[in-house]
Amino acid sequence: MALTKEQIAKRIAQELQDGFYVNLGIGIPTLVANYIPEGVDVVLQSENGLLGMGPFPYEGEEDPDLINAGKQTVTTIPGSAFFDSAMSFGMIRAGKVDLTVLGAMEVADNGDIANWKIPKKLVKGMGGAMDLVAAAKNIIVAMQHTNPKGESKLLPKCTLPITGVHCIKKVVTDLGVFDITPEGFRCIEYAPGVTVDEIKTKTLGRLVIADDVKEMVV
Amino acid sequence: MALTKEQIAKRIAQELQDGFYVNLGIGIPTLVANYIPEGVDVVLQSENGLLGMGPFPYEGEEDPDLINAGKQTVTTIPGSAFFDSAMSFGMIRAGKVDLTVLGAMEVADNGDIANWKIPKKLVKGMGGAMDLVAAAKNIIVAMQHTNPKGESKLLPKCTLPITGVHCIKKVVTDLGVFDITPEGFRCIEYAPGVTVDEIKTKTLGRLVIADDVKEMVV
Amino acid sequence: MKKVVSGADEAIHDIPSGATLMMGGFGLCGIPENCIAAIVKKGINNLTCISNNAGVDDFGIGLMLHKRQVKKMISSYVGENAEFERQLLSGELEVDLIPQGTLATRCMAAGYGMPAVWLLAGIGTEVAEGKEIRNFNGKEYLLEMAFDADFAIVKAWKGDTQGNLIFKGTARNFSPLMAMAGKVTIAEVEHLVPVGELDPNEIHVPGIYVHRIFQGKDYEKRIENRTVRKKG
Amino acid sequence: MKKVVSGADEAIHDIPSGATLMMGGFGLCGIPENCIAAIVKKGINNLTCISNNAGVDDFGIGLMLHKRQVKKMISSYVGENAEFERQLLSGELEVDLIPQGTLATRCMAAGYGMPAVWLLAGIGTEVAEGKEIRNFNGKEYLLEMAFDADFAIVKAWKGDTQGNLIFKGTARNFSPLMAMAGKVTIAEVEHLVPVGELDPNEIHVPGIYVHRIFQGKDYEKRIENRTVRKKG
Repeated sequence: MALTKEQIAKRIAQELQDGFYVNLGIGIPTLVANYIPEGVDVVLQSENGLLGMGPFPYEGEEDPDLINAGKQTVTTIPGSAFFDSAMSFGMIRAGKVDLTVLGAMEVADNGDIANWKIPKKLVKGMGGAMDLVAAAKNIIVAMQHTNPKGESKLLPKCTLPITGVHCIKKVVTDLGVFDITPEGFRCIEYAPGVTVDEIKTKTLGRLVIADDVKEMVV
Repeated sequence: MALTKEQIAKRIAQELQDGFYVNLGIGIPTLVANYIPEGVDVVLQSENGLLGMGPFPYEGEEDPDLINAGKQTVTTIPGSAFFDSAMSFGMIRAGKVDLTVLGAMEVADNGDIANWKIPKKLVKGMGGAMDLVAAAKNIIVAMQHTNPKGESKLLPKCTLPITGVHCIKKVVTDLGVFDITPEGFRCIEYAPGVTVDEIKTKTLGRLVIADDVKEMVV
Repeated sequence: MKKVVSGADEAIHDIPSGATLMMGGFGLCGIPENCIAAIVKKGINNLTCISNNAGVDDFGIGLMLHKRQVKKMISSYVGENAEFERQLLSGELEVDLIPQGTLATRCMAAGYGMPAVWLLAGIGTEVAEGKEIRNFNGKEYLLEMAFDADFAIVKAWKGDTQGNLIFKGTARNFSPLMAMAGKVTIAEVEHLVPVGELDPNEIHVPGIYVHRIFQGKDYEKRIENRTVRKKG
Repeated sequence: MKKVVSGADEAIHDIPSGATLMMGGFGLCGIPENCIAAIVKKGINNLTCISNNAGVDDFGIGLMLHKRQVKKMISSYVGENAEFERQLLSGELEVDLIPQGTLATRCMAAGYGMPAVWLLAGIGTEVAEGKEIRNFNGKEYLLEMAFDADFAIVKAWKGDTQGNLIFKGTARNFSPLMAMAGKVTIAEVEHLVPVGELDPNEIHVPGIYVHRIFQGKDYEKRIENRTVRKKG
């Protein structure tokens, strides 16, 4: 069985290490915050100017002056700090954020990512995505393995306008976990109930199966 | 009679306009703060990170965390703000400071200034002087007309290593007030008791006497 | 030091049609509501707006778009606005989409007197087209120019009569950077206080950068994406 | 998040001889007294110090100079120090004098991930020698490189266990910029408080930039140039 969005988020949460500063993008990445392992202390960065983002507020406690980069109302945890957008992207650019988790439309087997534009349809803009992928030292993509038409999103080359080059380190999809290596996507885990053959069928980019590939624990 | 240092400062204070943000250098420029005309509201900037510098503290009220760029203990006035050194020079560079008053060793008739280094003697460093002269939109030099040997400090060309090029707009010395113009130093005022001939004798750079030259009022 | 003006109408009275405006805010958070209303009322047009977002259909810069006052938007994300989409597709509106950090840093550069900055974002993408690229220490950077805005318009939480500003929460975002970058900077504040009331250690934008300031009123502070959890 | 260390000795324990250090402070104002004492005690040498000033003979970085721990000073003004002068004239000490705003901005560039900046200061002077010059909008600018420091050592007024820092008065100066620029940043603070005690709107340096923090002690806070007026 392919993973649910929540399970993808849960698997990515296993990558978190104590002391990490983490930026979570919109969509599945946002859910990662719900699965931070016990005993692991991470600080969430929101690129609109907040370190120490907490959970969504209780109903009636929303503060219009306190939102995340997805414009959702949020809260802060003790030890948080606010700053302007230049400092926010400054710390991203300077490599101070340990891990960035982003959604994607396409990922190429060389680590390129496309997640901001579909030509001919309306362009909404790249927001902070191009800054994040250009500068973050460790980027994991969280996405479905295939698009709604069933086509692979793990490609030999992005077909959509790219957001950044050679920047993705790891991809977690509903089918498995893939490191980006010089040989292409290296499958190190498959989802429970998913076969390596299914992954091979649904992956268009170069794919290698790790010798010690194993079933994902989520 | 040539002006005293206090009189030079007092004359420069006449250049202050209501609402000016002003940076005063070390030496005679510092004295300008004592002669701000009645009804003229200026804010003093100190490039170590303070807007709204007040007078020296009363004895016993010195705060080691509150100094000016000359490392003197100072106070703040209501409405002051502290900031870091990058923002401080940022506002200088962006032309937000209306007037800068500096001392000088030499000024050339094209507006070059030398005030940071005497070769073969110890070099103490330029501090913020190079930033100020490169960026300030309106710079007045306050200095003695001649050096201790009696040699003119208003020159056709600086002989010392320069601090900045084509940047000085006006010079106030113990002998007079001089605008820097394409024709060189333009004497617009002479000190009480000083003759235009004395100024001519003691000025090595190109000098023109304004048609409406008049005695300084201090 | 006569920076305090009576309100938004006076603050924006001399903004001409065709001006370039920086407008603070992220989404609908921290936007200068009073000034936007006054600009809509004044009816100037052909404006170029540098703002991270373009508001929603009936709030924020969306109100200016609705009146067709905007010729060009320079933003990082504009995806919340049907009227925007219509004008863009019909060719009535130009849009220059740039990465969010680049937008912020090009504002900062202007306020810090830096003519241009070297930035990573967009290398290898269409954003890099036509731009100078240089390798520093093994990484490629784009040369991005400082913005040049006639007016910066921001909303702060607190301000004093000298123009010192303090922002609250994530309503800070681009506003301090823009306040420092404008040739003329206009600040509307939720709380206008006498000089001396703000702690000089806590100022986000020193008054030297602010030319006009006024006590704002009737803030709606609309929430774009209300997200809550249940108690218990 | 285990950033709190026992004191200066632990904070600086792994600084090797030959390291490049940024050290906050302007004159003697806001200098990291505890760390300087620990570095003197540890006896490492061949250090490169990026610091606006070099202390005085018997205080601040002057103490490190006295022990001949410094190979090179990168400063804007060093004129308060006879031992400094002696070592410079004898060739024991290298010194790189750069304009103060350039020093500050090269620190900021490092903390903001910008490899280089275009700055006005020094155009037409010996500071410009060998540097790239470019004309933007009719003015000439020098290309100045971001600093690359192994350690940044600063003193803050207040800090929390997460590393968030707040500075007081003009003791702020270069310290926030350096704190953001160091590969490893060490902060000594006058008041170390639990997380949650500092207002998140008032933080000057967010904890993400700070790797080690400790409660400082026995601050002398020497005044370099005591200037007072008489009462009455």
